[in-house]
Amino acid sequence: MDTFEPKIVGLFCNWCTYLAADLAGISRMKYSHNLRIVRVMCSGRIHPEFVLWAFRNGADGVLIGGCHPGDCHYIEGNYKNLRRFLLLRKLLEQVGIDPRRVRLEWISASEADKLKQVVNDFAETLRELGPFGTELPEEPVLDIHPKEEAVS
Amino acid sequence: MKKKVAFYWCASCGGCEEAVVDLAEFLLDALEQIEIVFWPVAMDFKIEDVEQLTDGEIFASFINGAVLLSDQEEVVRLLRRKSQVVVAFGSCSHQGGVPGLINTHDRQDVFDYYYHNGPTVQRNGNEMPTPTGAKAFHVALPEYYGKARPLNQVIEVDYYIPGCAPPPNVVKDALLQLLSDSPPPRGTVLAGAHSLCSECPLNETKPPEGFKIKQFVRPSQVTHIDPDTCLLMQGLPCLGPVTRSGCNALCIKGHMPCTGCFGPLDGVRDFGAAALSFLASLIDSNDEAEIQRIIDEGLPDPLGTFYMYSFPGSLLNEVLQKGRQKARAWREREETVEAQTTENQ
Amino acid sequence: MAYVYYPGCSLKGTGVSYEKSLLATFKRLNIPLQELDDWNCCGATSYMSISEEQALLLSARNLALASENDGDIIAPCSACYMILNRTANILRDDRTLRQKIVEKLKNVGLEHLNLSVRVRHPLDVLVNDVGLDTIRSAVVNKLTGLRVFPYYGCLIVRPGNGFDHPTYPTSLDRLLEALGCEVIDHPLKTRCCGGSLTGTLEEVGVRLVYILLKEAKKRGAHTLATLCALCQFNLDVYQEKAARKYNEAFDFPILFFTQLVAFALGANPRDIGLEHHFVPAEQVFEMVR
Amino acid sequence: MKQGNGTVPRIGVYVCHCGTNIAGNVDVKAVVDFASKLPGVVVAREYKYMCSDPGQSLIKNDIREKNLNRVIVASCSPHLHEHTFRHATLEGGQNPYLFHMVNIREQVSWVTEDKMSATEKAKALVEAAVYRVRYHEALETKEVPVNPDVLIIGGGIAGITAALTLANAGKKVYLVERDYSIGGHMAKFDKTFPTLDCASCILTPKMTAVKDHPNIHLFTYSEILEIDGYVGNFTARILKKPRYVIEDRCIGCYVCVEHCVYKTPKFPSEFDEGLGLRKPVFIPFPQAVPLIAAIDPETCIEFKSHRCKKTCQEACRDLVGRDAIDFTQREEVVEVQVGAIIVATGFKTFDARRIPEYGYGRYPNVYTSLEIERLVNSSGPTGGEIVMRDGRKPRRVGIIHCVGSRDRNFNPWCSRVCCMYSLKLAHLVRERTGAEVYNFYIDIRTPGKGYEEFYEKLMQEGVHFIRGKVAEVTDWTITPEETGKLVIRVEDSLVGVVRRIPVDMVILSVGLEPRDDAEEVRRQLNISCSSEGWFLERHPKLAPVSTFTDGIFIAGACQGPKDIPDTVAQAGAAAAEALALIDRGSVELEPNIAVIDEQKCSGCHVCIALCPYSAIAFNEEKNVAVINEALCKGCGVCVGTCPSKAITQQLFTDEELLAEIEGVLLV
Repeated sequence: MDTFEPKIVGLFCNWCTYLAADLAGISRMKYSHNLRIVRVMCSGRIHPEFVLWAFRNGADGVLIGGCHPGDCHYIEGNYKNLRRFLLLRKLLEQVGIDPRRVRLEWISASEADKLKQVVNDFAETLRELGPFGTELPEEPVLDIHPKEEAVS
Repeated sequence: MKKKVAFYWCASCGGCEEAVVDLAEFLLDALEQIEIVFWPVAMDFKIEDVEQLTDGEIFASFINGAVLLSDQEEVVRLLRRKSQVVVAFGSCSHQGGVPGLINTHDRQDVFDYYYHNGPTVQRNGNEMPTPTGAKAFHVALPEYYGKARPLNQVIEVDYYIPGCAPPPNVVKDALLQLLSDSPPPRGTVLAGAHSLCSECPLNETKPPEGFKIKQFVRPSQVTHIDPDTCLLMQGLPCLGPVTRSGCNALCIKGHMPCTGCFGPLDGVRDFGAAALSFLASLIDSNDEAEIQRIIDEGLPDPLGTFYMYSFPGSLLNEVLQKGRQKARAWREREETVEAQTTENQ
Repeated sequence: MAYVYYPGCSLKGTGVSYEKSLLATFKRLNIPLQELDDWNCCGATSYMSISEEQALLLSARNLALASENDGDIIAPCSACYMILNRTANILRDDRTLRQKIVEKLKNVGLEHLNLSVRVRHPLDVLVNDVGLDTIRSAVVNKLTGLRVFPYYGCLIVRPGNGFDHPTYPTSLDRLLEALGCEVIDHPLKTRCCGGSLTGTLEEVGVRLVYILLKEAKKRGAHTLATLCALCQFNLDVYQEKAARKYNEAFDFPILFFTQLVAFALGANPRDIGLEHHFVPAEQVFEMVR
Repeated sequence: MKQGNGTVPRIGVYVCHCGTNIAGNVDVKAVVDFASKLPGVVVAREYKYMCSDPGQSLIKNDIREKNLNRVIVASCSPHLHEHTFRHATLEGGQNPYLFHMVNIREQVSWVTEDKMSATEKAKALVEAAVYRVRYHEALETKEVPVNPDVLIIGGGIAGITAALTLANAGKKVYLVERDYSIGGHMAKFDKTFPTLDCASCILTPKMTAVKDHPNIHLFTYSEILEIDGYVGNFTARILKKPRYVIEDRCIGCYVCVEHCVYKTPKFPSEFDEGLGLRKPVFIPFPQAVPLIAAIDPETCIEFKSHRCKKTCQEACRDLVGRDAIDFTQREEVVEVQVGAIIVATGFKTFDARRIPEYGYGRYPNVYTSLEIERLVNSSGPTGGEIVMRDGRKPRRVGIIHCVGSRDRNFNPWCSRVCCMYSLKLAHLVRERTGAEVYNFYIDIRTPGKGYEEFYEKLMQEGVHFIRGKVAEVTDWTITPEETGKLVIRVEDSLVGVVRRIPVDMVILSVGLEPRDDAEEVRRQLNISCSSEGWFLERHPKLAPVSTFTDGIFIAGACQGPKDIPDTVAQAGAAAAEALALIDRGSVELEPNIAVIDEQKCSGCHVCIALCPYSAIAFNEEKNVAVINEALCKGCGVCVGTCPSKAITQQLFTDEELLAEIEGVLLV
């Protein structure tokens, strides 16, 4: 049986975590291929909708990367992200999604090592969790008629 | 000639019917221009009467409630065929509404609670309604889908009148717009274009330099609400900033925070996510433990707070649906592989 | 805080004065020290090189026994201290090996293996848990004027065990200072005492004994304080051979640090095992009095 | 797929091989084939080096010939070449912001184990870009004027060089030095390797030039409190600490020092590494710039008891007529506006106490190399005579290399200067004392002009070289010839024996480390550090003095260990970069700012308090929030918060990001 390979969307801030990912490359570190990075200027830009949208479109995990507390390039965008992240995680947990599928990490531009370790670890966690939705209770497929096309 | 109009209710509380009655004298005036051809809650028309109309003969059907049962689906499809214009009336029809929250529960759990475990239920064995019903009477119960759907997930919808229930002024304006010579473009939500703050009398009490929130409280937890200060600034999780205006801040005037029944503004993909994002961002703390505490104490039920009216049509619901599909597909694939392996052995 | 005492074979044998003085010390400090019930060999000696897994199992049995109690393990013998720590470290890191060991322990009725239990040396506990201030204020017989050569040996501050610097430790120096001793600073604190060689390559072993004794004497020490049963035995018993070989008289008492602590805290000199020494040790305490 | 922004996208996709950097681990052809079939893609090409001229021409020609209105290049990090390709897009005749870059080198080919996964990942990222660019719009950049003044932090040889270069070009420079005098570490040295010219002779004229230059405003005994603003327009708040001597009255005549109630110097001199003594009122060294006295409140009686006779003050007033001493002086905060900042904060030396087996701090005759620099210095505490703390002249001296460097217990890096300065000190010690000098080294590294020749010369001079990492320095002696000496125990790895070398004096060649407050400086300036704590350059080869924050440059050893020639070269480079920025007169700001659609804004006030730059104000009249474009730095916090979705961030709109997320998940 082939093993499950998760898809991870990385929402990384331009100044810290994205640079850490660049540094990992420059240092030729090898890490799990499951991560796909989308760059934002600051983790404070990240709207909870982005996370939902990622899951909606097939992500198995979302990794948000920002600057360490106190280190934000934009003073405290990372804290704003933290506030949203904590509330979003609570919501996801409430609807039955395993909270380990969203992860927030502070990774500075020099912490390529940490990036590598976090990505590998996250991929491993997600492999154990299985595809997104595995943790949701299975429900009978209902025979609901598809929507009718417009009359006019 | 008078324009033919129909009213129908699906899974709803009846408040939307009341909203029509609340039009009072205006309803009488309107009857100069319209003729009601179907209104089960108030008038004695039968389905057959509607079926006899030609397609498109009805000018407009106003349908409230979420679609939860098979008969509701049949009727709304029929009305769609017979109507030029279908208006989703009220929050349930617009976004799924409060009944939509059952979508977060398993169908069986809902039945168990409703027929057996609910605190107000007297247990009488294991009676459960079944779609086939009691054969002797040749009556069949409609099928319960287990999931509530907003109207636009069942049929094409031309307009939306939001609100739980829509206040008379909103209904009245909507009717006038629809009857006018230049009706608004299809798909329009017939209410304000900005968020509730734009018409809230307390908006001007916000300081020009903005504000943050140190703790959230629920209305039931506070003994005193200052009627002259923005409720959000007082820590009440008022969803006014993210909710469409039109109600003239009715709840706020009653000292209750907005719970978002008018739904999101155009361009907002997920009401709950937008509400969550702005409320969380306003938390006045940078300390992880403290933020967590503020959330746990003040917003213990994010789903109920942010998706009270909008869950079935939300991106969040879509996420869950897609997740289940994905997990199911993976399980099936694994089973097939396993079966093949066994076969090969 | 309560501690579980793991004596190991030495403290019941050649190092019995270590046990006596250790127990006396903790008694004077009112710290309960409960001997681990049904303990077995720590797994040192040659087990490790014959069958690593069996050696680890032997060692882990002690950890499993201690897991039933609360509190850190105190292992005074340097070899026990190192082997027990090493076992816990190996099992923490190697999941497969850990599972095997846990299975086997279950077979002998030990359900519970708590690898977060800490294995401590009494020096670490006295300096870092009890604290030098407490000890200083508990001193009854101040050891003023006693010139002590502190000697740590090769095992207890090895890199990774971590309560002191691996090449230039100072815990014992500070503890002895708190007792009022005059502590001699020297560069041989962790140099080999020859203990593992006197039995096999006696010539080399005796030379190493000589180096330490000579340096201690040269620097004007009255005694040498050790932390390890083997060091004490080796430096005490082979002193005569070293003296003969290098033609230099020593008569240099080798003490366990706990004997100095216990005495300073007011223990009766008769209760700290002085009678077990080859080179008479009573002279040290007479000097103080 | 969602609909785009209205225009029908005609997309060109260019996948770079980057030699074998990408092509070695990504099947570039497969990515191109894949891209060519994606909706909206008109042309997809591969090329060996997209950043080369012919590579860029591909883009330009295709824009013209195939009417492209979107350009995607999949190559290295946007931090490296985004600007290059935006420029190519512009030259091709399209708005540069219709370009998007995909990072398949740093984030794909270099970090992925197998080629198949790497190729899949590259495809996903390319598809995401194809989805994203359809929402791209032509954007206008805003130009802001650049303040022509420059702030330089650190007055060592790097800061001095950069300051003089800029000042000579006619720019106003604020040079901030934490210590009482500029000069840094170099001012403490006697000679410099390999030419052995006297450090003072080459440094002092430069220090004086700084003081006398009309374009340089010098702040000594001052620190940076806060840096605000952005490229071209920084505001720095400088804390001037009180030296209790009024700067423009003091003439550096030493009369106050002579008349201090302490008749003889009593306190360890910081400048002399504690080997010499000073009084509470002192001038750090005779060539100090500015040559101004200072009072140390820690040791001055007046500050401790308020009962001093204050003879220094009296002497200054009555004998010199300057009345420069002011015991009530307070700290002062000065604010300056600059367009560029050069950080030249230097290094600190490794604390030798961290290796107790080398005995520093326990054996008085164990010295650090910096202490020896003072001992051999003719203006040092012994007037250049090499005597030990016990007054004896050493007859045998051991120099231990790599102390704290190339050691995984401490610092893994090579400090680059220790071999050469050890050789220099070996030469000076041998020359002055005739002592036998032993160098204990792991490897001798002398890559520099004239360096290897210097090493050769030393070997001929009869200096001993023993290859081996020293185990310990000990006073445990065995033989009579060791008695009274320190013994260096080392495995001579060329001979394969353990040796004991008795010496009188040990010199520890301590390595270079980032300063303790490098982290704090990094935060103030919003730049990055490597994990070791050195300031991080924008590119290790191509942008060695730039940082990731535009307008802030780094020079000298704060970026990594460096010798004087390299430091001076780098300082010149930093000054040139700053000049290039200033002389352009203006900078284009990234158009990634937030924009409010007034039509959509509900006036809910939510965004206002969240803006870290207070760039959002409320317009009562219109009942809408308004963003001050000049203040917005483009973090997007307000965008992620706006409940009405009335705020968008250019280059990072919701549509663009959601499309990118959708696209990245398709493969």
